[in-house]
Amino acid sequence: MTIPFLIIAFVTLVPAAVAMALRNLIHSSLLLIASWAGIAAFYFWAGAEFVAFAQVLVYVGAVSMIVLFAVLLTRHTRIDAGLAPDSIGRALAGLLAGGAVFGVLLGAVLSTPLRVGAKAAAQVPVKRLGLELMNHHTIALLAIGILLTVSLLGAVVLAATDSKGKGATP
Amino acid sequence: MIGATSFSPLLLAAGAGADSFLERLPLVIRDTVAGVFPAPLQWLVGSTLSIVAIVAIFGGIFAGLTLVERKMLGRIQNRPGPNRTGPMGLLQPIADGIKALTKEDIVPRSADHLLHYLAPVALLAFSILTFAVIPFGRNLVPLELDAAVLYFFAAGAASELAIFMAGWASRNKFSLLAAMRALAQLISYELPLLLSFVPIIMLAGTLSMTGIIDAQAGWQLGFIPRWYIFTPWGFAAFVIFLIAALAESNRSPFDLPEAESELIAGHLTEYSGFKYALFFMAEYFGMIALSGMAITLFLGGWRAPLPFLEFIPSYAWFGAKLLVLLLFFIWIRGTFPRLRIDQLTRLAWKFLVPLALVNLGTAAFWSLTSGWSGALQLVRWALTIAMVIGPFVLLGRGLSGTHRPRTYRYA
Amino acid sequence: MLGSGLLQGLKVTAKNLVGSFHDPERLTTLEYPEQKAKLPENYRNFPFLVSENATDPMGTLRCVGCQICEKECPPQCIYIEKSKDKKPDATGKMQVYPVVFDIDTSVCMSCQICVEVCPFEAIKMDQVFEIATKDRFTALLLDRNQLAKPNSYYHEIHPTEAAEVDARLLAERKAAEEKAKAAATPKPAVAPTPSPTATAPKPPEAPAAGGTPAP
Amino acid sequence: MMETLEQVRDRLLARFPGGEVTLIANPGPAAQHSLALGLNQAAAMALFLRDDPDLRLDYCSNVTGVDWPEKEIVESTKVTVPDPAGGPAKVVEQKTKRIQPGYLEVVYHLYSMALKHGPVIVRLRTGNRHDQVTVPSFTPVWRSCEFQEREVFDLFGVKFSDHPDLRRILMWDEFTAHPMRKDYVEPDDYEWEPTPHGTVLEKAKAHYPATAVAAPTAAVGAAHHTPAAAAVTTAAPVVRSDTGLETRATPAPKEGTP
Amino acid sequence: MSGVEPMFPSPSSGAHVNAVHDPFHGDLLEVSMGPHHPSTHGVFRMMVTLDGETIVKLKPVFGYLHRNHEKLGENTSYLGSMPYTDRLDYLNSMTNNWAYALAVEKLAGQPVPERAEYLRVILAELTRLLNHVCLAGFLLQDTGASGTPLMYAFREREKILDLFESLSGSRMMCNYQRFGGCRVDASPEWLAGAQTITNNFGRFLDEYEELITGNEIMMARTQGVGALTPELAISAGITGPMLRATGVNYDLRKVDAYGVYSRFDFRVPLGDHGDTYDRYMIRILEMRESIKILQQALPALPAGPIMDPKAKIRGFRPKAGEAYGRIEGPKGEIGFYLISDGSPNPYRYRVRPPSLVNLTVLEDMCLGQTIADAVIILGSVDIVLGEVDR
Repeated sequence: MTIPFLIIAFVTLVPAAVAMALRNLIHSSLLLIASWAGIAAFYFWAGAEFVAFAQVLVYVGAVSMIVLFAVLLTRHTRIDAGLAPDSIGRALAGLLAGGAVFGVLLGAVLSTPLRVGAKAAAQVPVKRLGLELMNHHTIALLAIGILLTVSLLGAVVLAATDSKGKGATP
Repeated sequence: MIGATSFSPLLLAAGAGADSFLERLPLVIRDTVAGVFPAPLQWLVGSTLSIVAIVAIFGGIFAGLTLVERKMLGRIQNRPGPNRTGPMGLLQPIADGIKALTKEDIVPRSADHLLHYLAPVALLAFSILTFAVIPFGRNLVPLELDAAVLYFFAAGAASELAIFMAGWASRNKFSLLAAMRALAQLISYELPLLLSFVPIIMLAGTLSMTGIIDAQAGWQLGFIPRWYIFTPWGFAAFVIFLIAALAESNRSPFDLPEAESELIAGHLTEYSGFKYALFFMAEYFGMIALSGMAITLFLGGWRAPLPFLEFIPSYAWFGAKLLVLLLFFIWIRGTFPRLRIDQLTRLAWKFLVPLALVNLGTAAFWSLTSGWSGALQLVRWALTIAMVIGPFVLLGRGLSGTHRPRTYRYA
Repeated sequence: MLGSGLLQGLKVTAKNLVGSFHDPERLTTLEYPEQKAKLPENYRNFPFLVSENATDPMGTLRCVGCQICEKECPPQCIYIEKSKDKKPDATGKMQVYPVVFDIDTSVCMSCQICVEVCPFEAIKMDQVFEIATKDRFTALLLDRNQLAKPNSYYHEIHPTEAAEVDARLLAERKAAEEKAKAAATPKPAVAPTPSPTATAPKPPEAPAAGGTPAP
Repeated sequence: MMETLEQVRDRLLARFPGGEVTLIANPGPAAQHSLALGLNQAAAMALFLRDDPDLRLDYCSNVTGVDWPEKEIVESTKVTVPDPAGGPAKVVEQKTKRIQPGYLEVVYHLYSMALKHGPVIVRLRTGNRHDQVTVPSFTPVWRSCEFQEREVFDLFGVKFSDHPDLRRILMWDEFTAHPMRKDYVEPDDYEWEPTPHGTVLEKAKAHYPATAVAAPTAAVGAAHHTPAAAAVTTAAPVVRSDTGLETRATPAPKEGTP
Repeated sequence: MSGVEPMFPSPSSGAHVNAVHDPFHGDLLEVSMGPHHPSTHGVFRMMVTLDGETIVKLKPVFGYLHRNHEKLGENTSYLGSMPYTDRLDYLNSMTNNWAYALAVEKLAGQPVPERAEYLRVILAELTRLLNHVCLAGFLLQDTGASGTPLMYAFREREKILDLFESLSGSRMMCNYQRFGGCRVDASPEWLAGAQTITNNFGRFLDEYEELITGNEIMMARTQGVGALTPELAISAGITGPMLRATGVNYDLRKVDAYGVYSRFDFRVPLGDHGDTYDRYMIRILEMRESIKILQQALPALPAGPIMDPKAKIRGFRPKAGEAYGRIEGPKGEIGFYLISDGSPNPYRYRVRPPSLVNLTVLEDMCLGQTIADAVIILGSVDIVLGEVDR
């Protein structure tokens, strides 16, 4: 367990936790984006540069925008909804659910044979990555491609009908 | 500037003037400085030396650029430009710097103080990060990354976040409008920017910068350099890249976020003093980085345009090309009015993105027919040019629609 | 073709950029403190009082305190107080003179109506424009001494206009002299000689008696 | 080209028997005579003037407010008085004083862009100058009257019925008086300028209590004035000291501004 | 009062709406553009209610520069008001002076000598060049060209202002016309200077059109923006280039043929769409027509007195009566309505401001456009606040 790994784990987990506690939605979404950057740092540390750059480009670049827009479009940027009084029953239910999820994760982690202490993964040049994708995983790649284009076209159609639907100006 | 970890000897043998003293100067400096420190620290010292060099040199270029811009805009507008501070106005950047430092930094009471403070810092950080991969000279590659081009755009993509933070934190109607415009503009121009250099990756076969520059080595017919800009699809991709670069760095026809005539200063309305100077610096750094990228991808990086000019050191060529591109940016700023936000996004989605996609096809055709020779060579060129001009004219007519200079009757 | 208009625009700005280095037409800035603009002769700024000569400005003021300019001035920025006694003016005729003649330059809009309505050519428009001061009240209220400037100065700034004015004043003084001589000579001869019909001079006329204006 | 004003008046009277249209002569050399319309049918008459095929006055160029206050007219009429003693009848000057009632007047200059002919000037007169000040608005007939009628309302106080948006246009909304009326008295505490005539000085001195003038507060450093100019302006800076500015009575904000 | 059904109701009357939640649009954002805003051509304020970027309601608010010019006119003599007319539309002092002089001459029946009439036409056309060049520069500044077209326009404007300075003594506050003629005669050198400037102006216009008129961005930003129908323009009393851009042929120089305009042949350009591009192009074409008039008037300037000998400078008391004189100013019809009661001061002194009346339809043109268009539409209306607020 080297020190950089600990730092990266800290950078990823703490913003996520603080994000949940904050009242201001904008602050919490920015902290969420910070934790995504933490995940990218983790990929970097693991030597997978390509995935790290992809993570930064996709998540910190684009998905963050979607999160912020979603927050802006829902009018309350500060959580001002009154919290229900905390009762024992609701606390118990929360603990139970959290414990169950933790159990399942712990089981999966322990059962997989991790070769702890293996030497660092070899530097995989992007060209080999590309060949690997196009030969063995072409079907998966094309499926994702089609899925993304369909969603893009869907968005465009929705936006188009929305503007037409506005109809008479006031 | 020479912290290249995996220093491949291949680079050395490439150019004829490769071993001239000036070429190896950066390496000599690095070795002498690193030599002073014990072995494990040498890599660290090399990196900090290159970081310090980048920030110093490009900080100086930023200062000089502000003066060159004001002087060139002045000359375009029939006036001399700043010439009161210093002999030819040369001390103007220093004067601006001092003014920015001494100006009071006003933060509106209702502003979101944390975000208001973080926005310029984040924007400048991301725009400086992009300088890590640009090859400034044969031996001046700060960081040798395999997926360098992807790293460049990953670092650039986060600047939208900073502009949104600036707009939102200022709690000012104009800033909010500007933040919305900035997001729309940056996101819709990210696509043509990326799509325009995909054909180059396809032909060069690699994502690393030095690989792309090597692919552009050599000369055709003795004196035309084998740069990508001299291929029809390359020229089209270069034009799309420049337009998208203008939009990404909020420069002239696309400076909607801080449109003076409508939104006063857009998302910069509530900034003053040094934070405003930081925004200014971040915009210029972004512009320099994007021009550096354009040079590497299309103009053969630090390669000399003519064989007998090889003796001039490579970083001098990079500087010359950078200067030409920056002057072109300033020239455009002095000439064109601003686009409206819906025309801007229509230009991106209905004109640049389809053109870039068609350009992919043209580049594919170009690489498949690379085997043709003799008479077929002309056919190949003619076909490629047709595949570039055709969609341009068709989409162009769709875009400009009814806008045509009109004739007037007289009573 | 889509981009042709934009390229034309770039061509024009390039022509101006290159032109500004060799064509004076395309670099029109005048760097003020070093290069001063040559003021046209008709240029007018704040008014000044004309005195016959520079040695004794207060003594030889042309102004006779008739207060026409005070009444006609649109923003009412002139303030005159007449003297009780009289003193001989340039032509020897006993005339009242202004004890206090203030112009409030913070109110005056240099519209030169006072010059137009003054029958004695006593007030003219100056060409001094570097008159910024720090004091907001008294420095802007110019009094008689600050306003008086000699006729020679008037010739300097408005040469052709000054020449005309002097010619006209000279003609009037000569006409008034003949009238005075004609009125003086017939006294001994009782028979009324027809007094020479001088051309109808401007209403309050000062008969000229010597004192040719200093050139 | 265009029929004379008399013909227009006769056609108007024929068309609107109930309305009154009188011709007002213009004694000056410009000879631009005008028509005074009765208020009850004014809007309908204006519509007629705009839509009539011969006139087609489709362009209302200018809307002006004029204030005619009460005027004491002294008429001297020559009356022949028979001499009671049977002597020759003497002609004697008799001065009869008559108070002409004041009224506010709105003058419209109408032109025709279609037929390109000259001004037909229409006048509307209010009952008096204080309570009967309502006049039918011509904005529904010509859109160009919208801002100009608001200005007449703002500066003269003529209320226009049927005007879509009758608010003050030049003065701020809380301003109560009508500045262009002849009997308007300007408040004497507006920004005070040291004009040399001091007419404003006396008015300002009368406004401030005598004590402020006697003890010159040193706010503006009144001491070092040259004696020559002092006579006129000594009091000026004293009164004009910063405290002077503060006492400027800003118009009291009314509760519940609309 | 019979409620007359308005042919052109003003779009959304009543005071400005504050930001309300509109069920269909969501939150409406009310932005106050002005009175301190970089592109409102002076102290002018637009209360704009926005749905996103499109304008839902726009209320112009002005009066910040109100000096009650008309009350001043009533307390000063006829001659005393002449320098104040320079301050009405402070870009075109010569045409303001001429309009006032024309009205007073009509009031008093004062003849004007030939040479003065020709001088007035020359100076009015030079002022028209000034004003249209200014507009072309400011309009481009509003669309975002960072100062370049404005500097070219001002380079030409300075030459004409130097002409005015050498003639009347002041660049912009000329105070040059008098009742019955002009104040200073034009010297031969001055006429030669005017001739060279007029000849070179055509070349500048060609270069300016090459930079702007074919520019795709400019066409995209202004064509179809702020369109105005001819019927609404006539009913709203719009005059000047803004009216002719909608296609209505109404130019006072042809209709009233005041002064000696009937002796020159010039044409009146008319537009078809009445949008911002047409208003810009009409002004450029009118500049070319003004050059044609100047080239005919300058050589034909007759000799003779410039002031009617019987005209009195002081103690000018026109007989009782009233008169309305109007001329075709660069911004539209500027008129003076004077009522005199025989005293040296006018009883009622009214200015008909083209800028104020042209503003009536600002809201009609801006509804449905974006906030960036509102700036250009206001620029193309070409208002000067000195004249709007008086």
